[in-house]
Amino acid sequence: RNSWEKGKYLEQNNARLTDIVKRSEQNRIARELHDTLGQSFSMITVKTELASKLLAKEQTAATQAQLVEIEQMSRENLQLVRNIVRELKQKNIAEVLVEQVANLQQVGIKCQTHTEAVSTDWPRKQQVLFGAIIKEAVTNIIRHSKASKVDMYFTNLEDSFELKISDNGSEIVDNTTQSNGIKGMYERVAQAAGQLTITSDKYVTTIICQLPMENFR
Amino acid sequence: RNSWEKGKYLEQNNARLTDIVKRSEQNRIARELHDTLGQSFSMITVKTELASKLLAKEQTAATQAQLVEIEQMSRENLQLVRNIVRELKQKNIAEVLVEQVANLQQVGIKCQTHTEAVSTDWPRKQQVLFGAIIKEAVTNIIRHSKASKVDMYFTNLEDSFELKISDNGSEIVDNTTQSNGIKGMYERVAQAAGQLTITSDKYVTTIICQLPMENFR
Amino acid sequence: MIKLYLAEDQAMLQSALITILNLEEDLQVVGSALSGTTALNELLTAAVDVAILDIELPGISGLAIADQLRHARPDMKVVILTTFAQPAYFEQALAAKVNGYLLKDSPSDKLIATIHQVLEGQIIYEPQLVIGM
Ligand SMILES: Nc1ncnc2c1ncn2[C@@H]1O[C@H](COP(=O)(O)OP(=O)(O)OP(=O)(O)O)[C@@H](O)[C@H]1O
Ligand SMILES: Nc1ncnc2c1ncn2[C@@H]1O[C@H](COP(=O)(O)OP(=O)(O)OP(=O)(O)O)[C@@H](O)[C@H]1O
Ligand SMILES: [K+]
Ligand SMILES: [Mg+2]
Ligand SMILES: [Mg+2]
Ligand SMILES: [Mg+2]
Repeated sequence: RNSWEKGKYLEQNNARLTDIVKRSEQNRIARELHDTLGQSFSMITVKTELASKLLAKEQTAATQAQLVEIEQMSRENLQLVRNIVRELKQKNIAEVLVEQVANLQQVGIKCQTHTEAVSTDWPRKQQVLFGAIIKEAVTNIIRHSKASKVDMYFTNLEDSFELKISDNGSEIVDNTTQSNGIKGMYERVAQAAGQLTITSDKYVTTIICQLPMENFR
Repeated sequence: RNSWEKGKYLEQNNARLTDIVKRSEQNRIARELHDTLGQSFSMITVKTELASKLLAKEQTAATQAQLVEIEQMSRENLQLVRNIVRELKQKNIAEVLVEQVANLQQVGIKCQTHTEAVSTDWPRKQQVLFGAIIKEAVTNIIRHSKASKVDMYFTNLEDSFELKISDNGSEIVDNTTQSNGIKGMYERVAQAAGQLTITSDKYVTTIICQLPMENFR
Repeated sequence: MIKLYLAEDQAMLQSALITILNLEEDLQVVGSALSGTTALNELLTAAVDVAILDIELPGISGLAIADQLRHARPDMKVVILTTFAQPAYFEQALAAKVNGYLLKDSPSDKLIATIHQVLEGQIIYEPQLVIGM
């Protein structure tokens, strides 16, 4: 096998892997549905049958006990469905940008993203957090900054992903206010073992957020 | 806004839309889980509570009737979970290729794909069918063709997607055998309103499959 | 006797809830509908103390019904039942000033307690639904 072929082969394989990684989320959901919900429906079916039989034998107390357990199981499973749905609905970077760039446009603030495309391969968990940061940052820029222009930079670092948001507003970030927006950002980034830095003067305010890459399960 | 900026803006927006389309699948799953499983767990919960209350009031026949319905509902839902899981697990083109290229390699048949990357944007339904065709074609090549090399071509046509699989085997496709592999391919492609053509001589066997594009919901 | 009306498009859930509520000595379901359109029509003139409405109904949503009843029937209390928390629904529920907002799988004793509480003028919102997401 010559080297051209080998290079080509590796390249194809990498592209495929990226694509599969994107679907790993879907497989995780399938596994979870199968292992948890599937199990519990089987269980509910069996327990309901049991309750019927107990009832036929006039064992009222035992029937009642089964019913209590079935009810609880069903309620827990509904909670699980809720969690899965919520997780599925969390927005990735592209989705948040569609919304937030439109918000900026409406108030006449220009927004330019730089190498946004690299972010499409970032894992879901990181994208969701970056999305939340973009949302809060843009809300703040609209409310507080007096900026006319925002730039967002997406970068792959050695073992982390970086998002930088700069606005050219004359207002300065007031770190002394006890509001929740920026505090919440710091907290969520810290929880994800990432770093958040905000620098601000009367010409520019910059938020830099780095989140560690992680191995997929 | 100058034209460079406008071009850049449109380009960014398109990339975002592609990314969101990829996620529409995930939203579809969320909706389905929400509409089906969520509803039925609420129902089971409420009906179980009702059974408890009826039992407490010694309305045995009415309790029994509730139990029968709960059991049936739970059984139906288990089936539903199974269907959702099966759908989630269907393989896309990249996933099938990882498996099938490895199978070819194991028996010493080289495989080269051409513009495979265009297929990553094809809708899920088409990818699943193309994946099934690749799987059957590769199985046949390994079992029947005597080929040393396979080429696969992925192409966007005007209003359809095309997959072409060529092997350099000396064996000729026998259309008279009543085996299921090729028959199944023809049937599934016809169902999807696509076209399948197989040509074969003692130098090369070629399968061409075209599937219509469809609008996303 | 407290008169109740129930709008719920899943027939089986509707009949289970009706039976549960009717088992209470001071409650009586005096009317029910499987569609939003029917529910609104009947509720505009019905003698009902508390209307219990599902959100997703054919025709007109439970929240839209609540919004109309607020003007047309200020005397009537409205309790909304839903399977899932959705921020948009929560905002609409607030805007329609509904008296109660509960999950469908809340224990029925909670629903029964809520019926009594809204009649005393309280506003009862399931905490899980308030968080938004
Ligand atoms: N881009 C910005 N430019 C200038 N000032 C900012 C910017 N972002 C935030 N600030 C200042 O920092 C303060 C804290 O922001 P933070 O987001 O924590 O709170 P908030 O936006 O006031 O309220 P909320 O809790 O609703 O987010 C703001 O009140 C504002 O004074
Ligand atoms: N790539 C190929 N090169 C040469 N002959 C082929 C090739 N693919 C299929 N054939 C011939 O066509 C016949 C029909 O193929 P088909 O896939 O329908 O059946 P099968 O592989 O024999 O059995 P199965 O039902 O398990 O797939 C094969 O038996 C073989 O003779
Ligand atoms: K500034
Ligand atoms: Mg803020
Ligand atoms: Mg075959
Ligand atoms: Mg409904």
